[in-house]
Amino acid sequence: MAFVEIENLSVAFGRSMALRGINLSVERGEAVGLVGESGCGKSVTWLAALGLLPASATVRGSVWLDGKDILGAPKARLEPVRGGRIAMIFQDPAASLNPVHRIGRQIGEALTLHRGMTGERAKAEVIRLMDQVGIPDARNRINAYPHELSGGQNQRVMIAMALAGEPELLVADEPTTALDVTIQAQILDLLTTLRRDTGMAMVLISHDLGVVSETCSRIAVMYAGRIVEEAPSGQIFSHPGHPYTRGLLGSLPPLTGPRRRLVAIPGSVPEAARMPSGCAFAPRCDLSTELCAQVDPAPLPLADDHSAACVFAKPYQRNVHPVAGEGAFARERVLQ
Amino acid sequence: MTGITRRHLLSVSAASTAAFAMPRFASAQSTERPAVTVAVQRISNSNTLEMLTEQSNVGTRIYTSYAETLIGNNWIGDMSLQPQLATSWKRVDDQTVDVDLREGVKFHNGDVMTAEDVAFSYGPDRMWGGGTVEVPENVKVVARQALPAFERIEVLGPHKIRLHNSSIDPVLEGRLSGSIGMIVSKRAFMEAKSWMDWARRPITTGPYAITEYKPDSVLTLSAFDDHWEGRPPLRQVRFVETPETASRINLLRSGGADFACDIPPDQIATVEADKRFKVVGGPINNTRYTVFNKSHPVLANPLVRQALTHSVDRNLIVESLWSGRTEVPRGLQWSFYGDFYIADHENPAYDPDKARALLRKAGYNGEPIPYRVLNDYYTAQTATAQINTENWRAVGLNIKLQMVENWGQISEGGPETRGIHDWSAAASLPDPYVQMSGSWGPLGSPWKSNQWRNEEFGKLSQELGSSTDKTRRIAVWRRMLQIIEIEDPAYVVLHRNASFTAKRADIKWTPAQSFVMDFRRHNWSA
Amino acid sequence: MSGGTAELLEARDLARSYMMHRGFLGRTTQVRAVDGVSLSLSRGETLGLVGESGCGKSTTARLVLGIEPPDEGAVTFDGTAMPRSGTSNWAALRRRMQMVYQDPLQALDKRLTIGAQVAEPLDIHRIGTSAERRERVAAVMAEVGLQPHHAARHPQSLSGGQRQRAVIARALVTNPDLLVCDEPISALDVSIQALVLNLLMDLQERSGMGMLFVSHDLRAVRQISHRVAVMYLGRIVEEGEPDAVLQDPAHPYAQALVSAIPHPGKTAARVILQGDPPNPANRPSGCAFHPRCPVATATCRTEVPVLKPRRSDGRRVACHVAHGEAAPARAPTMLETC
Amino acid sequence: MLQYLLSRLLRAAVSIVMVVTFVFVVLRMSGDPATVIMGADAPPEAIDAFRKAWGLDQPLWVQYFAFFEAVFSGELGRSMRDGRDVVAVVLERVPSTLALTIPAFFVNIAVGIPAGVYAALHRNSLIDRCVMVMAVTGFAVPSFILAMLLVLIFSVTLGWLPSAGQDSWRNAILPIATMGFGGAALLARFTRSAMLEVLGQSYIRTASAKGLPWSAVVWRHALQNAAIPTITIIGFMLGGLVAGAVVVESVFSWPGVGRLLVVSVANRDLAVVQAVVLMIAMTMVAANMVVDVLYGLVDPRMQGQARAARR
Amino acid sequence: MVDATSSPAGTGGSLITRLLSRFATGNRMPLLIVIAILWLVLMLAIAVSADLISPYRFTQMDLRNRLSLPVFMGGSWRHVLGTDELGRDVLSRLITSIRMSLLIAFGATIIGAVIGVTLGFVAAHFRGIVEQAVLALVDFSAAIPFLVLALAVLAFFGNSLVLFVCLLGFHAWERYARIARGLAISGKTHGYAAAVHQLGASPWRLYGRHILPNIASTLIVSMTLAFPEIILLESGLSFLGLGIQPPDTSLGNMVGFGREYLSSAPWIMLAPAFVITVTALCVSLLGDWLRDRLDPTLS
Repeated sequence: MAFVEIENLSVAFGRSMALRGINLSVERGEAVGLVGESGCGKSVTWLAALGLLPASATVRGSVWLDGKDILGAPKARLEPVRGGRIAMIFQDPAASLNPVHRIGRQIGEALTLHRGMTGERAKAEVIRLMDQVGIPDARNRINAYPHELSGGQNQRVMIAMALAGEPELLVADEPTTALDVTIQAQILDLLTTLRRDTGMAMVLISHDLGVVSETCSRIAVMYAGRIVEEAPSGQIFSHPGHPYTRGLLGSLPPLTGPRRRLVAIPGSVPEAARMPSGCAFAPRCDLSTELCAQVDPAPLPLADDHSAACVFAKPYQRNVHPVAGEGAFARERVLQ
Repeated sequence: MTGITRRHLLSVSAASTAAFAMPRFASAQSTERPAVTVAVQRISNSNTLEMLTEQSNVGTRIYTSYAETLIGNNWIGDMSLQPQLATSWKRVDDQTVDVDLREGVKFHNGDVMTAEDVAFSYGPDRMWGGGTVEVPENVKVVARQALPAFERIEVLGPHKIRLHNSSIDPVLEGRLSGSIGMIVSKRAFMEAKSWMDWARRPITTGPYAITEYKPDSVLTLSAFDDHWEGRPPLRQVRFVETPETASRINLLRSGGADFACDIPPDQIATVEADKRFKVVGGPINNTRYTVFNKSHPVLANPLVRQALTHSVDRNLIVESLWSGRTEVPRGLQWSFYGDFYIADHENPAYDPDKARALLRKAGYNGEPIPYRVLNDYYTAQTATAQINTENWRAVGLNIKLQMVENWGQISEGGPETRGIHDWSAAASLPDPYVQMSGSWGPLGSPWKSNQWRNEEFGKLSQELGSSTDKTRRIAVWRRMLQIIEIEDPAYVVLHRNASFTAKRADIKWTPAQSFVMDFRRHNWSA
Repeated sequence: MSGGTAELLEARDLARSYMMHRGFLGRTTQVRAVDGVSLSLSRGETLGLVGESGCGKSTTARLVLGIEPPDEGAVTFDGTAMPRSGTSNWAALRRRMQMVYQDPLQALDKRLTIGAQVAEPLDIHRIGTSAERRERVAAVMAEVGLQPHHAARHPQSLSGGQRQRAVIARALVTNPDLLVCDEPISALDVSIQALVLNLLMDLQERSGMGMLFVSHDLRAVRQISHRVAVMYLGRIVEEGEPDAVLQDPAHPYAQALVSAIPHPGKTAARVILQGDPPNPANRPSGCAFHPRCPVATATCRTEVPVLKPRRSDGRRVACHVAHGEAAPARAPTMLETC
Repeated sequence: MLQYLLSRLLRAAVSIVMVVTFVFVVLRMSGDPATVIMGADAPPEAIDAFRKAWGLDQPLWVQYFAFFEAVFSGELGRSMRDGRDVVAVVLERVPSTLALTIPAFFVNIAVGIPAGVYAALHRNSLIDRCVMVMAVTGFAVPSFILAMLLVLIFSVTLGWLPSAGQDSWRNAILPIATMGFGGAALLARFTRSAMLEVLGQSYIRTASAKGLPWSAVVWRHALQNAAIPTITIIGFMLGGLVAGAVVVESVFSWPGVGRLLVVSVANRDLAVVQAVVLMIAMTMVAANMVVDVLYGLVDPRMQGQARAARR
Repeated sequence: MVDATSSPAGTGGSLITRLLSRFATGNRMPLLIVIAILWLVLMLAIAVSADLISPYRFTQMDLRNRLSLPVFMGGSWRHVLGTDELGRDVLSRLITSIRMSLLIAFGATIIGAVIGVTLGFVAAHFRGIVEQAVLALVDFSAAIPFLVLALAVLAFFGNSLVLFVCLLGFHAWERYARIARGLAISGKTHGYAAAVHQLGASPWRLYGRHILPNIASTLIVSMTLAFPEIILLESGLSFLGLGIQPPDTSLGNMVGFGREYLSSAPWIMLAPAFVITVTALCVSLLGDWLRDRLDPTLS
């Protein structure tokens, strides 16, 4: 069994279904990308798994951590997991840090909590962690407040805080969306390095296929509360099986080659409260037939590790393309 | 609530009441003299205790406890003049009075009162100006109004003085009982930093001495055991300022006070519902009336004013608002005027039809007449004003009721904006001259401010003040009343004011026929 | 359309500073948001303006539109100088220069229908009779791909893409000569971005208007622009054909920017810039990029490089190293991109 | 921080100047104080003399500048009623008012904040609803009605507490309770909403995701952040306490500044009213400054500017 | 803005219709809010039809029938709520008082909103010295508790209905000014207003057609918060003898004059006190609810 196994997870806020049965597993040391447009349920999946959703949400399904279901577990069991085994960082680092506490204290809090460190020992470890995530002048910055740091530095603080509990899995929820391109590159690079150094697993949530493709070995594409396609990252680009994935790829302007007219997905994401019957993507899909409006397709295996939830998805032979998925580790930091 | 029984509640309440009231009630039974607390609406309008600056009803209430005049009044009885700091007095001629002073009178500072002190009390440093101390302007004015022809006091001996007046004054002795004539210690006065400093802490001769005065809050008087009448009956008298009627009553009911003054008639039943308390008092020598401004274009016509006087239902007001506890006087005069009391003088009758007829005759066409009213400056003033307004409206008068905050706003503006307002009049001498001529004669403020003038009345007023022919003076007085109340009305008399004081039922104490509260030996037993 | 031969838009040496107040009495610091920017744009042409947050690209857009006056320099539109903001000449010019915004929901009035808002420029400039206005609104809505029934809807009941179409329709209803797009796609979902880019390109092709396309997204800029200018801390550091700039960036910053673009399947090495973009309030001396520049020299720390054509290929770039005026501190090891 | 303080001081000074001007304009232009003080019966000569004595016969602008000069030299004049220095008159009353407002202030805080926090943490529970009903009611019941009901119950019916006067500490209980109730209600409401807002913030989620037990999240992370908006409300509350004192002191015959104001206003004792209004305004301005400084202490973002500049 | 000033009752009406339509369209509304709205509708209906439903003229006296008991305390049906110290029908006075108090509260709320919004817009539009002047005025308002200010002004300028309403209108102006200024500035710098400005619209069009309607919901919420405060202020000032004066009557005035009869004839005071409290309660409940629904950002 995988390290974390999410099984048939569904979340509803009142009458609107945010998640409609998610199945996702993360192996130890693996980097999984979770891609989708706003409102597709990427973040909700992991907030639900860790019990961080408000009480108004109805959560069903199971989340197996090392074979034990932690979904709806009592606080006493859940609290050591949060930050200790599964850590999470969020989109807007400035808002995710407590504005009135010094960053050293915020990192130290996790150390005390999960590793029982206090006083000078904790302080030394905080400095080490800050060094590790590349915050310059850590010894002084320990006393800084979040508002005194830039967005990129704050995200590094968040990462240091997440590392403090020595988690086995880091869930990074759109960690670079609020940041500039060059800073985004820094953070992605840092995450990759850290993963290489610590061997922890990572789930990278992003709306940007480019971001996940570089960092993750496996990618799950979400649409309207479902995973519609899941594959090793190379295969997603070489053999996109779901029309939505194809649409996403087609709408990205190319960086090289001749400029072509972009292939866009018409229409817009359905509202959670007004989900169409059948395939949720059918109204926007140029392949859709009457069948699509009736059948809600189940994931269909297309190749090893590759499945897509589309009735028209066609199985294929793997290894046609030489660009295999180890790209994330092939990064080389040229200028350091 | 289930855990606490009724008995428990009662015992707690009894215990706490006792604890709170212990010092006062207990001391009443011991050899030590009791102390009383009096809840009043106001202690002093001017925040001073010197009667030259505090010419008000509320000042009248307190000053007799700490200050004395040469001649006193029998406040509880017939208002007659009595010896106080003077043992006897004698007219030398029309303009001169000799006074023998009481011996052995001590001031609160221990000094013995001499003729020097008396002469000083009536002297330039205290009231006329031009002496060594600067006297506030308004003090000089008040003094001149109270003693219009005063010349000087001559010291004839250590305990004998002679008062010189510059003109004939039939009521000169009576004027010596006026509150401004409180006798003060010359030494203490001269030691005060300024006139106003003195005014807040005068050193006088009364049965109680001022121990603490916190303006707008509390006045504490303590027994002055060297008083010439002997030890006063109370160890202490505290006047606690409590502007809210309900608060005063509550203070009494909760044991925080032994007396609550200025009780509106409507509250009498409420207070007396509790057998521990009693409301005493009744009509006093103060008459409520409503005055007209002759300069107002509509009110210039005497017919309109007559109509106003004929549509006031005095008896209804007395019956409803006062529960019949006061009376309607025969015009602006008092029965203690003696021979000067015109017993057959009638108020203008309540006669709406006559009023309507008068208005028709006057050609009145609903022009608005402003009526400025202070919010319950007088007891039940607002209610009375609303009753009058309704009655006036009923006969076709267009009265605009305007509530104002203070006296200044009543006299604000030109003749058109001033119309009707409320007033009261008090007399303390058995002669109409001081009251009537002082208020409405050429020396009075309505005359000076052009509010009401009548040439014939003016002449008669002067004659009333200068003539010594009693018969003639009575005739003049009769005619004056006729002019000012019937022919060319300056005001309409409503009723006698009444003062009601709630007190502990076990205290034997009699209210005065005025606002004065008398806490001397003869008026106390508990 | 007077002065047909002149460039549609000319901006010379624009500079704009803001005063940053610290409290009521506090020191005021001058922040030069835009510092000596010159650009020109002809009809039918799209200029892409790229840079990271705080580089002054949006301020440049506002200066070009005359919404704010520049402290230095001048803007010429169709041969005439830009009137002062708020004057009636300025207001009249609005019908010829329009703007598309980053967040369409914010740029639209939630209380008014789409139809009313698309018609608003016509109302303001009193163009046509009411019947003509209705006709024009219907036409322009059809042109941007909105259904007639959308006219009666309110912005919140439309999807993000439809809202941006409505904003574009409002901008186009007066047939402007210049369209300034300030980050028009960055608030939109990926799938919608493509729709808007396609639409803008189609519209330009049809109307021949000039377009200034401000974005931090190099891919989008490449897609739509005829020329691209890269800004860093208020200055243009490189300018040229999009393909040339993207494939062979001359300025080290442009190199880093290009290499930072995440792209599916991209495997090549990447330049990772160190440190954060500096605060515009304390601008580094010399070349503003030198503290982060991998190849900075002593010259870069003291002398401000001028934007001028490179000798080798005529690319306009502002870098001492690129011009060979200073030897690179370290050999640039990468400089090949995907 | 220093700059921040200086700028606050300057704004405070501007406020004070405006208050002084306002007081002068309203009180001097609205009517003739001479007739008020002297009474309706006073002869014109006496009124003229009074005017002269108080400088009321001077041109208005002369009076205005004289007034400013006097204010800045601490000379606020003498009470027109009894000739005392108004500063002394007002200061004499201050202890009485403080004896009510300070305890009431602590009641507000001691009751309002815990109630608000509790209600926020147990949103939609029965206690939350009770707190909110009390809070809204506390706001809706006029303080004088509350005061009179309290007197009726505790003084008249039960006889536990005195109803008026200032004889012992027991006299202060009902006025303090009256003033405390309204303020506590207000504070509970604001604390609750501030707390709810904080609980919805991202960093609370971060703290939970870190594995902090909920109680630690509330105590260590939520409370201090919720204190920031609450402090602003406490600043407003001071104004409410002063206004409350005016009414409550009247009901309970408590000889404080509020009573002094009501009495002086009724008598048009200009100097005293001026002094009271000025003093209240200055207290409020000072209190608001203290609140701002507190704000800075609680919220490091306020000091941040200066710090960032130094680096 | 224009129709708001011309018919105060109309604003309340439209607000209520909107609320009711919200209710009708199926958005769930707590029972308490429904009750609050019903109470306010009742108050409005009473205010509008006061002359028709009032059994007696409110000044009509029956001095022989003073302090008669209300029905629920054993009185007669002639005077359902009893009579006061002058034998006037308490019910009739209550009805007239409701009209007067609502008139004052509406009038003052609207005056405050108009002044505040205007100054807020002026500050936002001109910025610079004008803005500083407005902000100084705002500071000044914050420096004096309103009751103290009102006390001074009323006592010194005397009392008239117009002055009273205008004075109370100043009560919350600075709140509206702050809101209007803040929202206008933020709208102007990045948002629909910036867009409209760049279209070449005149300030009138910008503020009147765009900004005002957009901030209206926030303003209405603040108005519902200020409304009960004004009702309470009116009663507080009346208690101190500075409010509405006889022969006119208002809720606060009734309480003020009735307080002496609290123990002997409590119905005189309790009926208006109840109406004050419940009305203030209902409006603030409604305001809180509206804030949650319409404007979660307002703190």
